Amino acid sequence: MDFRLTDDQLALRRGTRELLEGRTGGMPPRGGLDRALWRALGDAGLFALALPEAEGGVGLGLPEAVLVFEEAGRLLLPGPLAASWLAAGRLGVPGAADGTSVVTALDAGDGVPVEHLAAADRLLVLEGGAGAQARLARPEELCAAPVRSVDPLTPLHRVSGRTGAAAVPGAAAVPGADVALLRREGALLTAAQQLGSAGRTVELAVAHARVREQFGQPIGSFQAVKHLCAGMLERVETARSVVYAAALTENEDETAAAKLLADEAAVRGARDCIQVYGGLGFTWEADVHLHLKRAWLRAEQWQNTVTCEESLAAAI
Amino acid sequence: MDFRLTDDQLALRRGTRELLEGRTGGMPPRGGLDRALWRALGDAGLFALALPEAEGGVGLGLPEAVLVFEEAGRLLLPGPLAASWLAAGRLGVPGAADGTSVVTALDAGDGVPVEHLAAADRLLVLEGGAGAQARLARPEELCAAPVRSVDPLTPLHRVSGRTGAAAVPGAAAVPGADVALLRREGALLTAAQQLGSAGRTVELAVAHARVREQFGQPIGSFQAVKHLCAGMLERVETARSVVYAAALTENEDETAAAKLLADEAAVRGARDCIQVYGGLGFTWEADVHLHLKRAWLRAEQWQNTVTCEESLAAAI
Amino acid sequence: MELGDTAEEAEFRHALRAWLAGALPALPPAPDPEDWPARRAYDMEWQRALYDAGYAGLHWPRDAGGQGAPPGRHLIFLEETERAGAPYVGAGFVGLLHAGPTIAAEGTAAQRARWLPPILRGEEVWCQGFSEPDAGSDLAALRTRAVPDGNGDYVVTGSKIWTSHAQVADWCELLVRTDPQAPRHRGITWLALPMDAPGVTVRPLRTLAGTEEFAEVFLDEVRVPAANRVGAEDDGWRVTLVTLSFERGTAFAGEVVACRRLLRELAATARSSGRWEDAVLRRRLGRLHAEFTALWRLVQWNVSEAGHTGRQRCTGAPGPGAPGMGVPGTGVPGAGASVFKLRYSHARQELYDAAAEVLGPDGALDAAADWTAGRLSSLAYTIAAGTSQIQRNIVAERVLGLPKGR
Amino acid sequence: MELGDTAEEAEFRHALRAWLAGALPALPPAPDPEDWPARRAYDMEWQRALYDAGYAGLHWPRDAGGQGAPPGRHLIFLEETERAGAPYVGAGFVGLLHAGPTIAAEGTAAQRARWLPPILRGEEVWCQGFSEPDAGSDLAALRTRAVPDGNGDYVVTGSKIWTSHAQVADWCELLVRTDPQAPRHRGITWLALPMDAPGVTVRPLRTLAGTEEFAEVFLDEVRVPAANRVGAEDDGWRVTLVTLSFERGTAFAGEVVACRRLLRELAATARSSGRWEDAVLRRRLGRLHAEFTALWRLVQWNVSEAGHTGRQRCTGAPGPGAPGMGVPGTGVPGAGASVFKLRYSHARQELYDAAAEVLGPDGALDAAADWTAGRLSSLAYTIAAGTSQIQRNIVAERVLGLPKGR
Repeated sequence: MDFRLTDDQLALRRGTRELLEGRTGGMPPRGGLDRALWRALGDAGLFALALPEAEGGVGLGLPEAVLVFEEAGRLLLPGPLAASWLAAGRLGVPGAADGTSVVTALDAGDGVPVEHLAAADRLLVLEGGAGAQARLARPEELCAAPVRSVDPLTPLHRVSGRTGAAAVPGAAAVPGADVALLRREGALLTAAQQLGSAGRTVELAVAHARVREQFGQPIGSFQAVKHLCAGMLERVETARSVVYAAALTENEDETAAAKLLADEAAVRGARDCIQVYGGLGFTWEADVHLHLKRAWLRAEQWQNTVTCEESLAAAI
Repeated sequence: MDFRLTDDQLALRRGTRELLEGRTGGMPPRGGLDRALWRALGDAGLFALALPEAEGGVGLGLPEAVLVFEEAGRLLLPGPLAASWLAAGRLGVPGAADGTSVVTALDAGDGVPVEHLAAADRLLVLEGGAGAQARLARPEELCAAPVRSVDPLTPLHRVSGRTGAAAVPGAAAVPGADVALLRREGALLTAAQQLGSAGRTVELAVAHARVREQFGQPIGSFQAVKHLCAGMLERVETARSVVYAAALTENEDETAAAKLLADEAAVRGARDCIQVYGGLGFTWEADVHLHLKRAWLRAEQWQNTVTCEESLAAAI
Repeated sequence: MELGDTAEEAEFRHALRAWLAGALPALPPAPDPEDWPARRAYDMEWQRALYDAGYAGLHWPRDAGGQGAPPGRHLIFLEETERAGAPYVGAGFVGLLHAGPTIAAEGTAAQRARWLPPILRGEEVWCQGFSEPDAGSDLAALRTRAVPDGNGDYVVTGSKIWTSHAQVADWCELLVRTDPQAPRHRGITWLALPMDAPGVTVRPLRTLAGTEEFAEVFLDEVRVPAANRVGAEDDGWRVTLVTLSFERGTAFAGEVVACRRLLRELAATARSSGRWEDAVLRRRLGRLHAEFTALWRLVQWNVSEAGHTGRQRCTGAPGPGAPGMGVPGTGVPGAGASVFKLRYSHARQELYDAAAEVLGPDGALDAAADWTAGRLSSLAYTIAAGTSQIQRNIVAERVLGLPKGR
Repeated sequence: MELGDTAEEAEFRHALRAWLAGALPALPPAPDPEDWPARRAYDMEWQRALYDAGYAGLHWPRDAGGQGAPPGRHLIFLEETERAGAPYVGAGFVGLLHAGPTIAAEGTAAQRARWLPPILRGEEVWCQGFSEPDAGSDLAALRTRAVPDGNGDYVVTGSKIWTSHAQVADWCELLVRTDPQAPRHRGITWLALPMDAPGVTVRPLRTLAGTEEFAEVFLDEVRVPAANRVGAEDDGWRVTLVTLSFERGTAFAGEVVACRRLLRELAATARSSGRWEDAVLRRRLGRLHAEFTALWRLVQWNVSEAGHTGRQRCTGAPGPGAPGMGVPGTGVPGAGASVFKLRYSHARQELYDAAAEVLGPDGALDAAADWTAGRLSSLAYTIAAGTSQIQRNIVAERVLGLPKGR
């Protein structure tokens, strides 16, 4: 056992952060999905991390993907990252690996609207349980209507007419991976993004609490604010330990634990950050609300709280 | 509407507190059920508050009973007060009103051990729902074994052999009140005791926080401790409003709300008080643990959290 | 203790109910929420109707043009109007609940005559100019300067934030610093600022809900006549506390009634959608039912206390002297109201979080849904009008008597 | 990152498992929990067996008689002994986890030779004399006085509290004040007190669980030779921090493994009793499964970090300089361990609260039930070894770099 980031992993994290901060200025990209940035991610090999080098990949694994997704989550990078990563790797969807093709996903039956449907080139359809194969369709084959999304950086479509996968009858089965596996990896990568967002909200809250003065001193010198921030960090660090572990063990329960705790760290972190920001946190201009809204969305995608808790209970 | 204590009610509360503090020194009576005190309560008319004056009672009602029970809860007065009060009033059990007879209760099916069985003169047996009549038995008719009670001031017996009311087949039906009504009033009077205990733990925590010094100042000057105490008071005041209201409206939902919130105020109040006390709160000598243990017991008796939440949900 | 209506209360309730049954169908359709002039017109028309029917300023003193009714009457009004689906106070909020009561308590006869009748008749709208970008929870840190020009005017420069209805207000109850040398809580003065004065700029502020409920108000050498000062110069902090106490007291009472209705709607939705089968969610709703039942009783208790003693209930272990426990005899609610605000803010957020569970991702992620908008705006409740952290300080120090300091 | 065993670790685990399979059946029956001499004998016998088998002081340095194994080896030891149902460290706790490592790090060669081998061989029991009635969370407020008598002895007077195993201990790691004039954190000295010295009185302390796990230790002019001082005079605070860091670091690792087992027992009970059908309770258990899974990973992470850098992981936004983040290169865990302690204390209380729900009133109100005793003792976790409030201060100030003060 040596549960620390290796030098290569530290370098990957640093490189990813530099790439993303260089292209976004370190702020959540307010313009939504940026295809040029998407291709840059592809060029940097981030979608193909887990592919063998012979197939044009980097030959790394889920632990590295988790680090990359954590960085993406930190900046609230808009786009169906998890679905595109799965398409590039397990499913070998052409163009997904180099970022020329954006792939979004519909999970039949979970009732979550589809993100970035209009901007996507392919739609991954998940239906059934272990043993079932994923299917692939063109986005326009899905009968869906736009929703005014709570997350301003993530357009959403609600499936209309028939429910779930039945709404895209023409989708073609993709050999290579069953839906249970895809769901697990999708949940883990989503948890990693939540972790990144949660970590970022601690940074934001702490930075604000150090400089914002009330009653003649930085608000961070008041225990009430200190303890809010300490609670945020406690949730981040706890979630981090199990997100990283799930990437190593690829275990189903551990992934559910990772998703559950990362969702909570992200949602509660963003809420506490708004509280520390006070009135400023209630404005559109501050980024904090974007973290909360994305966290709400990601908490519903790829296994929500109820699903995680029930599957964890069943696994005891 | 005038939702304030009347002068008579204030006087009753004051008188009850003086009576109880005079006989206990203001501390939870460590000796358990005190029959002399019980008779003194009877002499003071506290069990017969709601009986018409013609029947030897005081002609008052549930609101007054709630004030008396709150005072009893404040001092953790040991004994089956609610059952004895019901026996004295609704059921007219001889000797209950003047405190010469101690009456305890068994609710068939809720699985809660019977309190003070060995010291009791009568056993009230509740079984069935609205419309069913309560029954009365001699305590020794119940086949039960002593439990090492978590509350050192409240001996408990667990029904052995047959479950619930079937364990006292010889109990005789008592005309006068159906079990649903008795259960509601029992829950309200128990909530009132929890409220008293919760109020007392705020007093204890605040008094301790004012004098205990750490880091060169009273711990009550630290926000973390202040906010614990503020939360305790918040729960007490919220519970109080609905406990008093339920005594006036005699409404079933409102009683469930009263029990739910008073239970929570008592249990969490005692726990927070232990936290404020620090190591001292972990000792047997400090009274705080007695509040927690009694609160755990009372929270199970006469409608527990699950029952309250479900009946409240059903009533929305 | 008595929760039922007295004969007078029953009569009042009956008459109000009858009047509402006639008045509401005559109302025009509700305006577009983004159309501020239309909202003002709608709210003022409703206030005028209340005035004409004798329901304006129920809890205001008679000598201020109000009905002088005990506060309990106001609660009946809130219950009945909510039950009937009547409009909210809307643009009349600051005038009727903050500025008006302050002027009634502290203003001169001339000031009362000038400002109070138009508030009651729905003719003039007030907004609040208290908070500043660097003076939020720490209101006394405000820096907007007012300098007497020697000719009977103050010259005011600074900026205010979180001002509701500023776009359509006639007047702003403005706190300014008149003596920058004085200790923080001194040297503050309360002025009535005409919003059309030269130098006043209003800029809408977009909230995280995407709406423009609030505005920033910039003041650039705005001249305010000294006759617009309520209370003495440099005494504005005391005057302000009167107003703030009103805000922390009964201001949310109507919302509690509304939350009870929302909870019933939510339960009905859950029952019809099948979400009711989820015991975790169902019991959570049951708990919210207890919560809002208790909060309504807490309002009634506080109002009963305030009506008779001018003090909020403060049991527990009040500290010696226990400052800030309300102003006896004035009907001004005190620190006990902080208990209510703490609890209610949290309960409201819980209600909207539960709603997201009931509606599922489809509804909870839809920004167009009322529930989503409500969920977003509920986030302000633990911040606005004193954060929950500040409220806990108030409860601990002023009600429980714990020592100041850390 | 690697969670699997290395070849060496796998071999160690395999050998340990085999040894446990042979050693455990040979153990005598567990003693009566109230019989302290019997408990001491039992714990020491087990320690001796570990010593003979080469498992004593796994994580101690080789030059202190330990195995010099990386901390990960200690985690494997905890996992395997827990899985096999082996005894806990018991009376050996302070010696093996506090006093021993302190002496190993700070003692002279003679002190190491005198005290360390008997700890490893299970011959001598240590207890801890840090806390005092008026110095709990604020340990540096301790007042027990030690005055040099000029003949090479200290004369010690004062009292200590919350001392485990004092009734059966040979030695006490004692903090005393040697310079009352110095600032609070200076003027403290670390002494090894022989418990049989004249003037030492031990009085058992009854906890809310009704047991006598702790004692008060009264010291009345007790003579302690200067040779028993570890570290320099007045330097005891620094020496103490080393020990405290150990306590906050890996001390709870074994308990996390035990909690995972308790959770499985609880789920099995709920499944067979029908309580499993209660979705609220079931999902609560599911959440606890996530919690203890994560806590175990957090232990592994902290131990991996500590083994290589001597620092606990501290991400988030570490402050400039970030004091207290562990002592690089020493294997001493730092403030990051506070995150673990905060979370674990709460999770343990949650586990026992859930157990009360599973067992129902019949079990939860029975003081004779192990679960009830565990629930009561869990209440100490958010208080002992630094309250949760103190831990949050540490996290906020030392890890996140928020300003000291309020």
